[in-house]
Amino acid sequence: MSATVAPAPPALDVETREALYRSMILLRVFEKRAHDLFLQNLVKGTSHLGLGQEAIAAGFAHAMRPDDWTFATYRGHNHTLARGADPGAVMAELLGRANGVLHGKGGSMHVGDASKGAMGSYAIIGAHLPVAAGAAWSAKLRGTEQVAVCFFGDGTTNIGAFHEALNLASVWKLPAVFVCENNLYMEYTPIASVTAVPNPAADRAAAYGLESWIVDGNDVEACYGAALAAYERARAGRGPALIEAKTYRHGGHSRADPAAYRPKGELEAWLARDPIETYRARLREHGVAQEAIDAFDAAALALVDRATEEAKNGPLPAPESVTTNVWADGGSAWRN
Amino acid sequence: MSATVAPAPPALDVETREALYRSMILLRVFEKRAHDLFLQNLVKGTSHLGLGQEAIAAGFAHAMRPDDWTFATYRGHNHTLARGADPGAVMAELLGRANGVLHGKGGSMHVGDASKGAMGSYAIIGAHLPVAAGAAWSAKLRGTEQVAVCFFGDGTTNIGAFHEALNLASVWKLPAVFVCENNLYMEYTPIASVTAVPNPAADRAAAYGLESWIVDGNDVEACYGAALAAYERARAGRGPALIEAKTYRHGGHSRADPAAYRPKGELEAWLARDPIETYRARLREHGVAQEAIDAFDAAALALVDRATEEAKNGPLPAPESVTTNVWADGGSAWRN
Amino acid sequence: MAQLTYRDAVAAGVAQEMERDPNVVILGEDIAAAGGVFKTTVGLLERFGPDRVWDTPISEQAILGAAMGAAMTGLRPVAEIMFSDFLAVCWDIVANQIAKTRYMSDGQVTIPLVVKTGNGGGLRFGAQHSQAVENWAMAIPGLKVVAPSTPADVKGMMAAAIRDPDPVIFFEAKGLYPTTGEVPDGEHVVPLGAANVVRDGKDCTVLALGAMVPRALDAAERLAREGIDAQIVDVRSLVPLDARTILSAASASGRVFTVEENPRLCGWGAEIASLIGEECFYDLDAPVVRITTPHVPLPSADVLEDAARPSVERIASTIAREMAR
Amino acid sequence: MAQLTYRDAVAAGVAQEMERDPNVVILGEDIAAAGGVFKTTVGLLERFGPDRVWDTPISEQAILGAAMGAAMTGLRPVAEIMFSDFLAVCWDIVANQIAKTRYMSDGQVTIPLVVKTGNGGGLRFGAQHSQAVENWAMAIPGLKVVAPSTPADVKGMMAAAIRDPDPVIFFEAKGLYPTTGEVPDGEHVVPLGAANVVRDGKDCTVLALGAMVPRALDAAERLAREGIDAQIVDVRSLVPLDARTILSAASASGRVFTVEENPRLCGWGAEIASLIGEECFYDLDAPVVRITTPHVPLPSADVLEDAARPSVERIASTIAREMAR
Ligand SMILES: Cc1ncc(C[n+]2csc(CCOP(=O)(O)OP(=O)(O)O)c2C)c(N)n1
Ligand SMILES: Cc1ncc(C[n+]2csc(CCOP(=O)(O)OP(=O)(O)O)c2C)c(N)n1
Ligand SMILES: [Mg+2]
Ligand SMILES: [Mg+2]
Repeated sequence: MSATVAPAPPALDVETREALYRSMILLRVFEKRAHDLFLQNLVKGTSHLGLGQEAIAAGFAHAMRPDDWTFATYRGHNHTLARGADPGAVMAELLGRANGVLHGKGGSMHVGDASKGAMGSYAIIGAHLPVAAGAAWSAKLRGTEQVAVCFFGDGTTNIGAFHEALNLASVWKLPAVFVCENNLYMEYTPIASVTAVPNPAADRAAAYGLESWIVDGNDVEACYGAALAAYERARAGRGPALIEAKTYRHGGHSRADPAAYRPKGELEAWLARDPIETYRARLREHGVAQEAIDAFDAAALALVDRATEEAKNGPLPAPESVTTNVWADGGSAWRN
Repeated sequence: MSATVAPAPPALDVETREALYRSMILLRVFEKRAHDLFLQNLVKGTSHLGLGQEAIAAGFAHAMRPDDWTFATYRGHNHTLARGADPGAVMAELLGRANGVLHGKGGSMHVGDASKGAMGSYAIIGAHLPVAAGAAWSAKLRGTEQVAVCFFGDGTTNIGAFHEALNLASVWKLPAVFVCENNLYMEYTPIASVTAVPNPAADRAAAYGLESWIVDGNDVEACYGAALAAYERARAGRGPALIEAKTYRHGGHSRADPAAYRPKGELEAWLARDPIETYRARLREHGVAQEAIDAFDAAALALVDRATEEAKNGPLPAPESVTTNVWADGGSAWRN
Repeated sequence: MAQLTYRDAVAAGVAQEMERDPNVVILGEDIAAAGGVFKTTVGLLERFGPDRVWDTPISEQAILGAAMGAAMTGLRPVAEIMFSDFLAVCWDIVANQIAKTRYMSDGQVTIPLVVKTGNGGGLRFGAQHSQAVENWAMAIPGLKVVAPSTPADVKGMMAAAIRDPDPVIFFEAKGLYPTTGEVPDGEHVVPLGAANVVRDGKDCTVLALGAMVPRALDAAERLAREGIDAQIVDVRSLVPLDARTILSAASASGRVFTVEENPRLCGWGAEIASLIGEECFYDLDAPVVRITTPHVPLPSADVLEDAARPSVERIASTIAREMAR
Repeated sequence: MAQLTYRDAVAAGVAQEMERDPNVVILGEDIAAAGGVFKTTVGLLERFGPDRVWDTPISEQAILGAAMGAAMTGLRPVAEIMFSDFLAVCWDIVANQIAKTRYMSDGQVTIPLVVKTGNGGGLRFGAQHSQAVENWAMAIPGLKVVAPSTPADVKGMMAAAIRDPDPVIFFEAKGLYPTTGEVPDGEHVVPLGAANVVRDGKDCTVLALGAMVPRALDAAERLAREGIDAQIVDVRSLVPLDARTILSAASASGRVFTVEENPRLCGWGAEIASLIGEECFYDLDAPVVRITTPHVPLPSADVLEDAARPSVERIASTIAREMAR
């Protein structure tokens, strides 16, 4: 099945390019730090890092309006931070602290900051696609021209909720943008071995009456361009988009996974296409000084250092909070 | 999206043509009788008739081997009878009698006769597609060259289980044939108003790496030909097929439905293409005498008359049977 | 006071709230143009238009996901799941998403929505279209669960459910749709979380829900003739549960029965019986007895379905036998 | 006797039966090449080959539908649902298809399959990967439901579940995967439907399941130091339920506690407490007390998750307090 390439970005000004880079480098430094903190056993539970997939989070988020909505998966740190969530609060959540963005209730797999449009991370495959469609439906009904953007993986295209959400969004012409981050694996299993088509998302677009867009998920400007085009169509009432971004995760699926199942050389090949390294080079081509880049890197490092301190020094949640916020009244009473 | 036409049937001998007709006319007479018995309040609960869709049931069943499997929906009388289930036992099931094919446990929506390969009717949309895939999987593992044939409606193509079953069957190259009976409506709602593509099944085939086959569901020979081709491929290990059969139900969705939502003239247009009327004409063209056709009709009527008597005279189930056959030991004990 | 059917009371309750709050929308299969398979949404499309009354594909996960996403972003959706048996095809959205997202976000988002669904048996629809599954929902933290038994409560509790800031699963007793009753004119709201003593009686307390309430009332009439004076409590709301009313009734009579349509194991009655056992232990004169459907899927044939579900006869004879002990 | 981890005992049980019966096959996400996310299927692919050990897409409805269709046609599939929370995405196949089809067909077909799934909390995975949902399955007629707590029972009950002609939901206590225990050499089968008194004691009876069993045992040690002699019963099998053992233990001690990982409402303990209330009423010296997780979704932070699930400390102190009354 032939998949078309997503619209290219317009000519970008240097501020935009720098902003895209600053976003990516923050995510990269944050995720590396999160990884270090696991190794120190400071991060509780599991965690799924987006190392290598930063261009998608940065590119698609930067094209959003502040009141647009992001729906992410358990691999959601990048997407939450890219919307401007406080890194200290996100890091503190990973450490299970009271100053965590969810006060320790949700943890790594559920991070979000609704005040920034990051509507949460959903950890059961497929579920958040219909939910994102619902947010888009309310934008349409209320005439706000907001867009709901839903990120998910290649493996997610094989579950029923994907099918139902795409059909509904298309039939109702909803302002929803579905972004499939194809990193070649569903957990430990190569996606090609469990999927009937070579492009898990793009080759299904026609089944929902949609154009099939493929974008280089390691090219932040390509992602930004595809996002701009998709959001514009959506805001104009021209319905949803399904975009497949080709990428690769540098680490294992989760902290538990050494990723031994990868063919030799695969990781190296993708590291050579690292979205951040390659974008550094491109920035220099576009006349951004190395010093400026170094300054961005230093700023990101400083931000993450501070975030780490805030997290480490954060208080533990009070046990009583176990029974708060089930209901809108703040409590959890099921009887009088 | 362009959908290709399913392979045409080979030249058929007159015995085959007569058999196809005899199968259709039995289903027609049976369903009409079932309808009469509702009006007499003898049929309990609801019932979904296949009047107008007989060509699909007859054509696809006649191409099966005795050990192939049929998985049907709540609109399953036709498919069960077409496999050779005893009309008296099926009719008695509709009347809730002890001599019913399910002894009154299942009713109209669940009729089946496993001894004939009719593996039951399933009344929750989509569920039986993965189950049929599972039967096909066991045929593949046991090397029996059996085929699992799953019938469902146009509306069913929008539920998650459809997507999961088609992808799995394709990836595993299972001997499963999925037959979508597109009768233009999901209950009372025109299918086009809730589906992102014009051909609900055929336009989705490519999403599962399958050819898209459309067949005239009112042409029993076309259905028979498509079935032969699909079963042959499946037995040869070449994987599943997804076939969309265009048809129309002459009555309402269920006994409760007067079908007032239909545009004027729609029913009349389809009645003019009635699968049985048109096939009568074709049989005559092929030299079958009117007397022979009349004899087939009379035989079907006699069979259904006897079935009706058996059903009406059937005893009521014993109340004690409520607690039998939950478990393989015949009982329902949950404690010692 | 107007006479309404249970069926019409559903539409009346939804209409009252759609009139009052422009953010209330409704979606489901065949609910708009057709007015619903059970005719519980008749007239809503004509009255409120296609922007607020939406027909959907057969996609229950998408229906409830759409309701959830809309609720998170400012609307108050009412979603119909035609038969409560079909909650199983979207159970993840109900139990893992709608119920938990407010808690997981520690209150960042709220999810004010109603899932209305036809529940229970009596129509000879067989095992996949007849289940009483209030207990499925009661077992999930984060869901409010109600099951009215009269047209007045249907309208009033539907209004309260739509106004409630939390997700409410609203069980409509399929078998009661054609029944009629008085419904107060004008705005009518019945708060959630309040049980209703529908018959006073001193000898024993019978706790019933949904379609079992009228049967319990009929049984009480029979028992009265045998000299047994049974109090009937319409539980109405499982979450929040009116424990005060239930426990004080149990303590007062000392004899308690539940009448549950669900299969035997882990029903709502098991929870309430355990609660009574824990908190009224010393006031009970005899065991709490649960009258339920046996632990089997529901059969289709009329004689079998009638034998399976608690009947007036079985309720009355069970209570009489136990009271004679 | 060999020392095995709970984790390895799962694979050992499956392997024993695959060796014995060529119709036993296993399918699930990442279970073949990767040996399972929880490493409970390590070595099966190497030993039995790709025709009997199948990796699947992320399609739980297809996984269980495939298992059901295969079971109806002669195979004995073992299907893995990675986390029991995910049963919600395929609940229709479990509760409406697998559980009911034999009954609806009045015995025309049988469905011998096992659904194995990682259940319960303790790993700080949060509300969507930590639930204890044995009660979801117990509420569904047509399902057998077991939850072993030791490596020996894991191997033996897995064998029995695979040999059973009916569908069995096999709950593996996630938190116990790394724990070790003695497992008998050679063929080992532990019949379903038998509770196990794992500690004798005359003062009270504590009914526990899965991950709560070792906690109840630890609590009993503490209580012993306080002079309370608690009997611990590992319920093991919810359906079929060993009511005989449970009821006689309850009658003998007259004091009963349940320790349940599920949230408060409608847990397996509610069913058993009601059953005890009904059948041991006159032998009870005090109310049956249920020790459960509060009725909230499970939080992620370690301190919060530990505060939510029944701890050794809470079990012991609750029992001590009640026994002092
Ligand atoms: C319904 C469901 N099934 C299985 C899982 C376990 N699981 C978590 S992540 C994952 C793989 C998802 O792969 P993909 O969609 O490609 O996303 P990626 O992890 O690669 O970002 C699986 C199977 C789940 N969370 N939910
Ligand atoms: C999961 C689920 N949702 C809704 C229904 C109610 N329902 C029964 S039949 C039907 C329409 C099915 O339409 P289609 O698939 O076209 O089959 P047809 O009835 O036309 O043969 C619906 C919505 C159901 N049985 N199961
Ligand atoms: Mg992936
Ligand atoms: Mg149809």
